[in-house]
Amino acid sequence: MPTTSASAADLAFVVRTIAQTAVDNEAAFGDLDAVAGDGDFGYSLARGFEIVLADWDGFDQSVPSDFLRQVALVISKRVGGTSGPLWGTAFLRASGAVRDRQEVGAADAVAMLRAAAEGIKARGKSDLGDKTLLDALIPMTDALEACVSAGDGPAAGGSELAALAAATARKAADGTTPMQARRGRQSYTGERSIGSPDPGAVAVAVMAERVAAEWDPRG
Amino acid sequence: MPTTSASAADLAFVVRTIAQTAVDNEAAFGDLDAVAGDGDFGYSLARGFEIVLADWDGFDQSVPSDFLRQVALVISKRVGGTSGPLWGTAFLRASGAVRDRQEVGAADAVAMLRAAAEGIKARGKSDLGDKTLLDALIPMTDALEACVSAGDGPAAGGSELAALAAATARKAADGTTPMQARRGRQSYTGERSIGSPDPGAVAVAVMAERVAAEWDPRG
Amino acid sequence: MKKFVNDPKDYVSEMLEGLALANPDTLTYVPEYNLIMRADAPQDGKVSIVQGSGSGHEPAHVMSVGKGMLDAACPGDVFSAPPTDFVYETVKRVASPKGVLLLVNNYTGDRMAFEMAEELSQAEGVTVRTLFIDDDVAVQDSTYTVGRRGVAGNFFVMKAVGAAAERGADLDELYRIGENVNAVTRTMGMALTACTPPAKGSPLFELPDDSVEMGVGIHGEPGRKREKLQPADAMVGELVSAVVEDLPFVSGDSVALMVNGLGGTPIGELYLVYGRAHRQLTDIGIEIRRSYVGEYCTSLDMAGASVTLVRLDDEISELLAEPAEIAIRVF
Amino acid sequence: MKKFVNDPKDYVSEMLEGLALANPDTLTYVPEYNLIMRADAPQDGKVSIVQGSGSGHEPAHVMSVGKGMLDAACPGDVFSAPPTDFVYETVKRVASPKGVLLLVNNYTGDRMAFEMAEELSQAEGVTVRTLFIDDDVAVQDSTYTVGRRGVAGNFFVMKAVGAAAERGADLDELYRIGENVNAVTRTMGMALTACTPPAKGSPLFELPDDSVEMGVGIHGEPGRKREKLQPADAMVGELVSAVVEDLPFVSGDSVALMVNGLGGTPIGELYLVYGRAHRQLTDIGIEIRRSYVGEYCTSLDMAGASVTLVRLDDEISELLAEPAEIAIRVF
Ligand SMILES: Nc1ncnc2c1ncn2[C@@H]1O[C@H](COP(=O)(O)OP(=O)(O)O)[C@@H](O)[C@H]1O
Ligand SMILES: Nc1ncnc2c1ncn2[C@@H]1O[C@H](COP(=O)(O)OP(=O)(O)O)[C@@H](O)[C@H]1O
Ligand SMILES: [Mg+2]
Ligand SMILES: [Mg+2]
Ligand SMILES: [Mg+2]
Ligand SMILES: [Mg+2]
Repeated sequence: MPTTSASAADLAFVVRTIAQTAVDNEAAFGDLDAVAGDGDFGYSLARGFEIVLADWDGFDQSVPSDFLRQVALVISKRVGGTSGPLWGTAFLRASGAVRDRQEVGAADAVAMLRAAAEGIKARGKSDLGDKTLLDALIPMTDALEACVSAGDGPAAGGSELAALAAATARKAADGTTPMQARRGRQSYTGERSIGSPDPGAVAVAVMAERVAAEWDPRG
Repeated sequence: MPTTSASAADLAFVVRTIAQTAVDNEAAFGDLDAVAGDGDFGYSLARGFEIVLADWDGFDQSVPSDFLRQVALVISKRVGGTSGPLWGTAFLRASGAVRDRQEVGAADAVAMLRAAAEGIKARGKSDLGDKTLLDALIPMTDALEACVSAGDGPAAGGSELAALAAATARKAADGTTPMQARRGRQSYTGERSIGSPDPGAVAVAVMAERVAAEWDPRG
Repeated sequence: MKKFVNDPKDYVSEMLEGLALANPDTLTYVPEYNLIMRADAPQDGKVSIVQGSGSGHEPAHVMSVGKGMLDAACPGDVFSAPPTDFVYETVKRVASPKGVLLLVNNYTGDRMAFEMAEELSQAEGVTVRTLFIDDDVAVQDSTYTVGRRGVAGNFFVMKAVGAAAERGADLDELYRIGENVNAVTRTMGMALTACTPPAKGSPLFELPDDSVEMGVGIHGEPGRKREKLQPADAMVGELVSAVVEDLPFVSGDSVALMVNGLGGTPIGELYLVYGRAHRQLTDIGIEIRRSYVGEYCTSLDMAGASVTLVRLDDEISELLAEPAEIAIRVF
Repeated sequence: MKKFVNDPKDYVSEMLEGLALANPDTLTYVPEYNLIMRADAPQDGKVSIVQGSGSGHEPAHVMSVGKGMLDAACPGDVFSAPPTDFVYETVKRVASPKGVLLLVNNYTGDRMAFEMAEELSQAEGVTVRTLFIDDDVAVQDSTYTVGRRGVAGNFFVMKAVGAAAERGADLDELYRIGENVNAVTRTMGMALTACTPPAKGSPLFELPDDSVEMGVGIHGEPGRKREKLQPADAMVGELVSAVVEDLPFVSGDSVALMVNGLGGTPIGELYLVYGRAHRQLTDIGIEIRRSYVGEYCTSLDMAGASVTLVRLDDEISELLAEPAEIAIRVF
């Protein structure tokens, strides 16, 4: 029976799934970026997250905050493009959000995501509506927060929360298609960025969907 | 009723037809040269002969030898590649072959063609069988010579001779297809020059065919 | 994809290795950070100058390291800003008592990586300033975007501050000079064909046989508009007009004119473009005092060209005329 | 065809006009004869050096005119030897009391045009010698052919005789030096794509997406064989081996190594090729003393590269190291 308390194992599973998704979708994410960007988004993410996977056994996973900081460091060191600073910052801020916690729960998950989004905003001088990954990340975080603070009992389990996150992120990512980019390389194309979804937002959705799909089968 | 005596008008007609054929076939001759050469044969010939056509009214055509020398000069000055020196030499030698003649006849035509072929041989250090324009020019000259010296009466008229030249040149040009080039740029390709006809030989055939086709309609 | 490439992931490192092997006396290569630096850097009496950006724009910037130009370049992967760490490690290695000037083309990823590295370096006591270059007139500046892009005009900034640094100018003076050059430099480019990043393996965008991309970015970003292929005179005319009107350059101005190849266009065509641009400018009373024809900032194998104008004053003219010794040489 | 071109017939003259406009102080252009010459040629105390060939190989040879290299270049149309007349008029204009050296790549058309021009010039009392260059190992010499072709290795002949001429060497001495350099210079190239002559408007030959032409000529002539596209290491390995085995170059030799781009291959790839070639040579004990990476002798927009080796002795090394001032510059 599911529980609302996400363990350190859940955190590791989520991070590992994000990393695996980035590696598996290198070509697909790259193609998305080629529509109005420069096609390297998939490559950049994959190069960083494949090192996260390779270094996996070397990470000290005993403290959630330390674990996330180590991942952030790998990304900052190895990922170039816009994604390096943005995703590195996201993981670093998530680490900060759970600094003193030995165990992380659903409320902590919301806090980590919120901190990550705020970090990206600050680093990228961007906000909701600029047609970036924030347009998937923020709605997803909002939905989780609403659910977690409303049903503050065992109403929603990890599996249900993951499914909610996935559905919200996908809808939000699809919603970036009619937007005009105002940040990132895509913004140079002006109105021609309209008509295709933002690669970063799609990546968030695909990662959330995979987390949801594999939450239970983990067994 | 045809006569074996080719007039200065016939000479002018032949030269003009050669020039017009070169200009009209720029693309076709270039494509032939692109198979195993560098594709510029049509361009080179056309650039020279279009000036021959443009300068036409300025040529002094009263003496055959002088007329041919003026054409040779235009070609030497304006045609590059291998074709400039070869075709320039050909016209210059043809001019030399009729130095003292005011009128030119069938025997003179043979002499001019023979002189042209010998000039090309000397300039190009080439001979029959090397897969060059000589492989059309020499058989054609041979056939004309045989016909002119055999029927030393009015048996063969200009029209018949032109038809003979055309048929011989075409057959000979087709016959270059299985040859391996031993001179010119094509020779660098070794065995890969086998299987396509020599552009220079084909050009000779096309020119001869056009002369034959337009000999009578001139009226 | 038809390229000289092994594993596409090794494309940048194998290129840098070749560059280092070809210049053993003058360049040092640090593979961990894609770092190409002058063998004699840092020098106590000279500000160190660093440029970084994505790879794929060669000879910018790795082949512009040498006396009179850059002290170091730290490229990222193809078309990707270098990781922050690469920049930070580079700054550490070329830190001079007179300081370090970072030259950065104005792209979000590059800005963030360099700003983060600048903060880290300053925290360790290195004097660093960062100058952003944004010469591309294809992109109209607006509050909704991150501003104009930096393209081939960066060459002139590099050259001018590089020359001034050799003369001993201090960091603030170099910053002033660099900003000054950037302020009078304008560029626009166009693509005849798309480029193919090695890791992608196919063209970055579709450009039909009869179309060109006017105002294309050096990462294949779409430009001002897609239009029909035209004779050279018409296309060059559009490029030159866009550049002239932007600053604007006016009758009486003295300029440097650069025709830059984007990678797949042979130099014969570039000289043809140069001739047309030159005539168009002199026709409107602009005097060309220095000319540059060749490849300075490319976009992999993209066929196309960009036109850059720099309005010259005495100071800029003098600095551009100074010698420089970089990897690109023809004899 | 996607090119910067107006009427294809004007391609060469518009390119030459651009070249002249970009170098007003140093070059003179005579449009009637496609002639690009040093503004200060001829000089009484110096043999004049002339190179001619078809166009489409830029920077060879029109952009190699200048102090320390050529006194004049007289190109023909794209891939066509210049008319005899162009060569003759060029020789007349640069005739020096010390004589004129003609450098000619070994092609039938070029040989004939230059031999005819040499005869004409000598008849008018000019001292002329003609040197043929034939460094391409792709073509095996045989009595049935006109011998090997001249390709990118011509750069080293130009550079060496150009430097010696500046020192005042006489015509026979220059001829000796040129022959000597040619004798120890070997090149082979390969095409990844075909080139498109402006006047033809379409690729000169068909090269499927998965195939390369090994040993291609600089006019797109077919090479030794057509083979499958492979990783760079394998293709570079073949080029280097063919060149090494031909002279042969052996362990202990000191060489200059040139990686020459054929027009459509960006310099980043050329450095990658250089790195692999460098390693392969040092692995077999060949020491690389001078390196050259870039475009020296192209084939319009063909993607591909050639590798040239020159076996160095003291005389050649010294001459190659001399300065030269030609149109191609990066600053
Ligand atoms: N300023 C920004 N703030 C937030 N996200 C951004 C910003 N700029 C770009 N992004 C995100 O990064 C993605 C592109 O990443 P990447 O391809 O690595 O960048 P680039 O190639 O432009 O340097 C975009 O799809 C967008 O989601
Ligand atoms: N040495 C030679 N002798 C006679 N004809 C030759 C010789 N070399 C080439 N040709 C002829 O010239 C034609 C090619 O002409 P062209 O394309 O102008 O030469 P290239 O481009 O090789 O300089 C060949 O098809 C052949 O008929
Ligand atoms: Mg991108
Ligand atoms: Mg030809
Ligand atoms: Mg990028
Ligand atoms: Mg030719």
